[in-house]
Amino acid sequence: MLTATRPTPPIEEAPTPSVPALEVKDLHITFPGGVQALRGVDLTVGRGEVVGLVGESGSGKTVLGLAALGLLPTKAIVTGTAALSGIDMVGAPEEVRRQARRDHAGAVFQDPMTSLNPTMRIGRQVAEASGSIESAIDLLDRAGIPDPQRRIKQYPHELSGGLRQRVMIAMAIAGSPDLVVADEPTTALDVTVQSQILNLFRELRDATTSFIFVTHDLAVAREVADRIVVLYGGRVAEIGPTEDVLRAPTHPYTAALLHARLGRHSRRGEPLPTLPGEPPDPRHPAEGCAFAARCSHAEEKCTTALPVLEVTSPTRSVACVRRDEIGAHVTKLRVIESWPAAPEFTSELALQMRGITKAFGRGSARRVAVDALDLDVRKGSCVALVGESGCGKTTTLRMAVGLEKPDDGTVETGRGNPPQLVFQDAGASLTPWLRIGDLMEEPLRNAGLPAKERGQRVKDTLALVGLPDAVADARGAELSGGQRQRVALARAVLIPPTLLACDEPISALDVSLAAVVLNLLGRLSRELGMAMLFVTHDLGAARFVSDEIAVMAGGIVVERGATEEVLAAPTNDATRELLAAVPDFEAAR
Amino acid sequence: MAVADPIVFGAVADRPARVRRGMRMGVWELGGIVVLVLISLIAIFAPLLAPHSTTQPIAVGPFAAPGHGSLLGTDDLGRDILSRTLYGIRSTWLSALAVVGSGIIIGSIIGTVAAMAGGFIDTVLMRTTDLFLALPGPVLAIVAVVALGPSLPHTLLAVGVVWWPWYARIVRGEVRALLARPHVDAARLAGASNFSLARRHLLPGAFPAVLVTGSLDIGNLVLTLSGLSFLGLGAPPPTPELGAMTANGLTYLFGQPWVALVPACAVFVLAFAANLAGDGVRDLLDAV
Amino acid sequence: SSGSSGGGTAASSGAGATTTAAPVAGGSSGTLHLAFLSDMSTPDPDVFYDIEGNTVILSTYEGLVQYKPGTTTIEPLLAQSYSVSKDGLTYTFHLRHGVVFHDGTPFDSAAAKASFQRRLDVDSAPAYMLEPVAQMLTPDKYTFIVKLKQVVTPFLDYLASSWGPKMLSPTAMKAHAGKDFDQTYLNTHDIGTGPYTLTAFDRGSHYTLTRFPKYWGTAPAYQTIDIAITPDMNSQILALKAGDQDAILHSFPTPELASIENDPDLTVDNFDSYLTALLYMNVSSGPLTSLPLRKEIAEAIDVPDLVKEVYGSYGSVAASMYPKGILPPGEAPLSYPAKAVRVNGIKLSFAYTADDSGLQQRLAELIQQKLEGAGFKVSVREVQNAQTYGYPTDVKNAPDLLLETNTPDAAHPDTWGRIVWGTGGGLNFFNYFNPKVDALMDKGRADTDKTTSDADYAKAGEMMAAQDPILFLAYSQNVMVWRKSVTGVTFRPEEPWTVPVQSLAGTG
Amino acid sequence: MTGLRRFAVERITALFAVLLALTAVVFVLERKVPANPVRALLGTSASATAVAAKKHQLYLDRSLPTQYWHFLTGAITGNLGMSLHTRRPVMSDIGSFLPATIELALTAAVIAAVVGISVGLLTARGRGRATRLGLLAASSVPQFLLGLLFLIVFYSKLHWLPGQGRLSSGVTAPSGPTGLYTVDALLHGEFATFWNALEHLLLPALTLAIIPSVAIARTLRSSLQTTLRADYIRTARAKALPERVVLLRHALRNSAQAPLTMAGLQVGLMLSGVVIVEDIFSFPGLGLYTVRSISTFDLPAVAGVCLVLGAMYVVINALVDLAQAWADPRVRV
Ligand SMILES: Nc1ncnc2c1ncn2[C@@H]1O[C@H](COP(=O)(O)OP(=O)(O)OP(=O)(O)O)[C@@H](O)[C@H]1O
Ligand SMILES: Nc1ncnc2c1ncn2[C@@H]1O[C@H](COP(=O)(O)OP(=O)(O)OP(=O)(O)O)[C@@H](O)[C@H]1O
Ligand SMILES: [Mg+2]
Ligand SMILES: [Mg+2]
Repeated sequence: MLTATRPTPPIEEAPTPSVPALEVKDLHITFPGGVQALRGVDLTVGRGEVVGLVGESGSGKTVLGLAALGLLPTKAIVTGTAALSGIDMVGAPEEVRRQARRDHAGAVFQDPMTSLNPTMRIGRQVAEASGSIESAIDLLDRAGIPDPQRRIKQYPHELSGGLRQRVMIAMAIAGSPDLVVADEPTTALDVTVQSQILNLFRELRDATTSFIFVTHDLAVAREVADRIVVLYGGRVAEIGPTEDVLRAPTHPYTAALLHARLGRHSRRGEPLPTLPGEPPDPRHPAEGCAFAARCSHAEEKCTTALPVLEVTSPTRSVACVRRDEIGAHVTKLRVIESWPAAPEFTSELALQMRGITKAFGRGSARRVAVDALDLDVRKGSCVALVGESGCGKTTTLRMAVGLEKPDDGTVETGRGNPPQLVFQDAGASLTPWLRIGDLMEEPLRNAGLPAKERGQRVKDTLALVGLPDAVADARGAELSGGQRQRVALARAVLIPPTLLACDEPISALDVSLAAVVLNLLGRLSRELGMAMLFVTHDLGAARFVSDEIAVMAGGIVVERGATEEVLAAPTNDATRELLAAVPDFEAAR
Repeated sequence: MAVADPIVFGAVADRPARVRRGMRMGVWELGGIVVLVLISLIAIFAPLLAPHSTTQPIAVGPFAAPGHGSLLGTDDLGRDILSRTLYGIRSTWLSALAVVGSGIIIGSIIGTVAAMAGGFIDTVLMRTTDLFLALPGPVLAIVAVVALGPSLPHTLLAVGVVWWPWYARIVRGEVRALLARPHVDAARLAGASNFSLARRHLLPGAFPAVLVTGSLDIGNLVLTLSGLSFLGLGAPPPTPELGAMTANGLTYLFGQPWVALVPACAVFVLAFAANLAGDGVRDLLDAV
Repeated sequence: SSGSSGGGTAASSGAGATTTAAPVAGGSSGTLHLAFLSDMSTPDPDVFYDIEGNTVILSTYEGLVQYKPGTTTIEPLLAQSYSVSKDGLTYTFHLRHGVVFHDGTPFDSAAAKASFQRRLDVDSAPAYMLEPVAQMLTPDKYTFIVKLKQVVTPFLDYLASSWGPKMLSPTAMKAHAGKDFDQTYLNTHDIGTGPYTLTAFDRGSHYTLTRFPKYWGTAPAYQTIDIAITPDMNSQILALKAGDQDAILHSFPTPELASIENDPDLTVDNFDSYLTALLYMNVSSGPLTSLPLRKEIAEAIDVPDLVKEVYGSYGSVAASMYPKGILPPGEAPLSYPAKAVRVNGIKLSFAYTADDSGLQQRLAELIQQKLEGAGFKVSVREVQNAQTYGYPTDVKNAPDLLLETNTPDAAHPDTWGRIVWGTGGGLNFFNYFNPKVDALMDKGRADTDKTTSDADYAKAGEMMAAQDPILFLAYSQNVMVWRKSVTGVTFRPEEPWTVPVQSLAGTG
Repeated sequence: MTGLRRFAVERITALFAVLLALTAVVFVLERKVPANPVRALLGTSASATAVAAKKHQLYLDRSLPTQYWHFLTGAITGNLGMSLHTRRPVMSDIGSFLPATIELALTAAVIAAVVGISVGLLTARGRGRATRLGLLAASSVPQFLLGLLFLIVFYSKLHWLPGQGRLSSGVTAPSGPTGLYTVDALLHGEFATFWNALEHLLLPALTLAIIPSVAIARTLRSSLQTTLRADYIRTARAKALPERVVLLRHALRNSAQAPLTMAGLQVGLMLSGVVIVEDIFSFPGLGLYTVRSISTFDLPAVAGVCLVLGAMYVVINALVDLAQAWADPRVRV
């Protein structure tokens, strides 16, 4: 098909400002198997502007980004155009697109762990983009990497996640491209690192380079974006200046997102408002508004007519047939019935850790992950364990549930059923080749429950987390993210444990899903009277679920106390840092 | 039904991907698999299919060209080559399966134990494996057969001894990778015993890799075994074995080529089909 | 068949006699390309005791006497003439004058004595031939006298045998003696008097024989003889057809001869040899200790039919207990009464030593067929010679039947009978033991009168045959394929796989 | 560099373990046979007493452990005893046969590597299907037939290449340090000899190379396919690197592990091929020597050969590990 020899059209050196960095027109992208990733997207990114592309998982953010870069898999069926500095990146031949990428585009991808070539020194990798080692060093320096001279000789696995992402960014901005597509560049990083990276993006802003900043976290978008584009079901729901959109959303979905997000003001002790129902199935899109099924304002006409993006003000446009009727008072998700009263705290302990020490590696490679740590969790209470990445949270957790043996110290769990763990990546905690039913019957069988009772018990528990029986016949891969999270939860509480440990259960989820999971946790812990040990680096979440907070740093608890007090008046630097790092949503810019 | 939609949904992210890759098996590979099935049938039903005895001469006498009284001709002793080839395919094919099978079983056990036990046991087991891996199989086979006398079991023993370590390594690698996966911890928390952990949560994950290697190995084995038999290291005469038949027939290559070529071609077909099928299986399972 | 081939032999030897004169200078015919199927163990005449390789030994070394090509009559070689005393104990050799070794040393009685002495010193396989020697005298430069401890009628045959004592240069022997009587040196060099000298001995690859300019006899036609080691018969055939090889000396698969006969450049010579196919029966252990059963086997395998099917016209049913021509015709005759046998499922283990022509295996498989047909349960396996030599010490684990093809060391009945069925004989694999037979052979060995001596050996053979410990199956011929351009091909039945190179000549 | 030292120590111990095991096995097996190499040595006419004497001299009448100990102590001092067949020190026998085999194997390995890698790259993205199938077919032809076919076609019919030995008769072998004729010839600047040697190598090496080359191509192909799905490949493409660079610079090295392992395994498996190939092409190498020694129950020779081969295997494995460590900085030897 395409050959490198094909003559490439001359590309004007300095594109006149009139030509936008990116101009997407009526872009449709369908994958084999009928997955309609994008269904008619129009979008323009002006020079030097930063556009935040938000939307829940599966809404088409990444695909749109790839389209802009001309990196769509060849099997994707494309109509419409996506012009990068005037060059159509979905229509033009590969060689032309490559040229365009080289001259006009850069990219930062979600996972810095896998996005760098593990067998090539980073200096070389950057130089590939920048042309020379000198320029590479310079770029690394700009990307805020200390001592680049030394770093260039290192391999990716010798760098921390944050540094790797900086390397990616350095590559992206090489040759000051017209457009940089950053696909969830901070999602894989912990709060503190995330805020550093966000700062970097702000510093890198200049008149010539525009950014498409993909994220599912409005707060993150707010940190960097001039304009926000909300995607839903492969279509643009709303476009507008960041502040306006966040202050006065005009699309019910945007409003719902804002509302579902937990922050300073989301009230403790009662459930978060959530979006009902499931995200749309991109293989069978509704012929009406994709959001109608979950929209509290939905009406007859919503389900029939496909809403088009209409300009409502010079700076804003929205795609909702009822925008006029709803007007200003879009909001109000219907709040679900509140939780049962929390059981009285007893002084009895669900978990008692004393002088726990754990180290990994031997000899020179030895590093202490947890160092003489004490930790108590009272029955029925919830303790949030916060701290920056690598401080030892997961390790502590694993010892609490008995997956690791401490080198030193004692772990005692209260009377009752053994503790359970909810994993960060729920999907990965389900054995891929086993049916959910089998997975859930396993603990019952091991607990010696007679065969006939098991089936019923599984059904009940699935119902408890709001899943239909039929899920039992599916395998993990066949479920949606939300469903997997619930299954993981259900599995953990099949035999209600005295202690439920959660390792960052929401950090990988987008807003609406996070809310659902948090609600579930809150309700279950109360209904089943479980104590919880809740690991997170999201203080918002910590504040929402926990009665007490324990702040970890360098393998020890540096501060602990009642949640409110700790957050209100942190006495430890580590805590302050964490607080400062939280993308501050409500505070004015 | 009501719940159909949500369950179907998530499939989007993963299922199409897998199916898509799976579909990449070409017609040739498919053909290979088909032929392989046929061969297996032949192997099983050889006794019924063979028109004549494999040891006694038939009426037409020695060196009868194909077609003249017997479909594929007769050999130096007037035996029906077709019948002998059918039996030869049977023994070669079944032997190959036997070696791979035993390799997979032994290898899986040792590999899993090593990976799960870790530490000292792991080291010991793996060093032993390496040791066996380092034994020059052919020499071992030659020595063993010359010493214990030529017989299929001896050859298979000699080959099997050097074949399993390969699988032990693979399985260990896969299992260790799986052990790092959260679903294993989850299973532990669900109170799974080490055994059920291995059986339900680990081995099935290692299986694709093993199956791929195994299916690709069979071609190798067919050639290796017939090679040994060619060197006179297989079953003793008059047992029909493709390698030995060829070796014997090569003596008459220029005058009566069919005596050598028929069994040799059988080896070729066997190996080619196995190789194609192996690639097919690989394409199917590799991506998963 | 034998008649025709005998004629062939006579003819070709005649041709050899006439064409030896004019040496062909240079050109492609300047080099004769031969091939061995396997590396020869060593070119050291006092150690070498195999068949493959004789051509090298016999073209580089010479003994005192030799067999007249195609016959069993002994003719002088380095000894111009010889005489044996009445009592048969003293052998006097009058040595040829003007013979020089390849290192220039002149040949004389001292050299002869030194050569004999070395063989005894090295004490390897062929040393037994000189065991009877009591004393060696060198009254003058060209007279060499050997006195024996007792009468050993085959002694002269030993000296004529291809494995018999050869003459080695004494100076060279001194020069390279080392700790092992020159064995290391002679492993890659020669110090003989033969028409050719070994100029390259590249183990496993090829040997080069170069014409020795100072040879005492008629100079051979070919300047050099290159012998390649080509272990695969098919590549030998291909090399022969491609013209890179001038002859295939042995093991040519007879069914393939058809493809040769219509090749204009090639011709097939087949010679009667002493190669004899034997079927040993384990008389010391297992079912075949019973004579009747042995007889039944003899009948079951129907030797004439067997030989016809396997050898076709290139072998004949063994007519005597001794290789063809060793005894006067009609002595120790054999007969094979074939009749239908029916036993039920007696188990027999059957071993055979394989050869490259596939002949032996075919023979074995056919015998198995016939025995199975007669109701025996026979399991065949190929074995190596080294294994068969283990049988006498371990008859229990030895097979019931053993198929071998053997040839005697010389054209004398003693070199056959004593080894094949004499007590403790090297080829008496299943320890057949019969004092009367041994006594007869000893008598023959000590008898200076050839006719009576031969009669004793014949008697011994017949007595033995009555017991059927060994079935004599076939006299196998040595089939050679030669390029037509090479003439003067002769053959000695005592020396299978070997061609006397002096008489060869190349035309164009 | 402690890592390297530990590696070396590990491998050397492994080496000895393998050699001990191997020779032990060989000894036990060989002695299980009621063979009598001495009779073979001394011939059929030698007296029983002579045989007994020789046996004693060769330690063959001692207990198995004693013999084994005798062999080991000898082996440590570099003395593998005398070959019963060639009457030479096994060492010098091996010394004269090993180079041929090494030269053959190396040539085959090079061919296999070149063909394997290029075909693997070519077919990684579904192209070059015909090539792949062709090779696959060729690799399915039993070597004993393939060699013969080559011989008939290229030697007998077309007269393109020689069919027997390492050099044409008349060409004298270079008196070189390595014993590899091609190398030595080049060292001595004898180009005619070099070509001759190379011609002789071609057919056997090709016969030997086909199976490994397919195995390598196949593993490389599949790991390339996995690698090409990796994120960093997408990164490379985003950097607007030409597809060729993406494949060669980014994908290839990251796909090296499996093919390297496979290569090591294949070199190991080559031996059985070597025996057959050396037989068909009359190539005077260790393979033939092995078979001959075994068939003549030349125990010292067999044991010696096993020692050499075992050593070669271990070395090859070690090399593979080093190569893998080189290919991937995360792997540490
Ligand atoms: N290569 C592909 N093949 C088939 N379907 C794909 C492919 N890539 C994306 N899709 C589908 O296209 C839709 C949009 O995917 P996309 O990755 O853009 O969502 P996203 O907004 O990036 O979600 P996330 O926040 O999880 O990254 C999804 O339904 C996804 O399953
Ligand atoms: N299995 C392991 N082997 C070696 N080192 C480990 C292992 N597990 C954890 N560590 C190290 O121990 C330290 C603590 O790890 P841990 O995962 O508990 O931190 P964390 O707080 O959970 O980090 P994150 O927030 O990124 O999950 C880290 O430096 C990590 O590198
Ligand atoms: Mg995405
Ligand atoms: Mg963690």
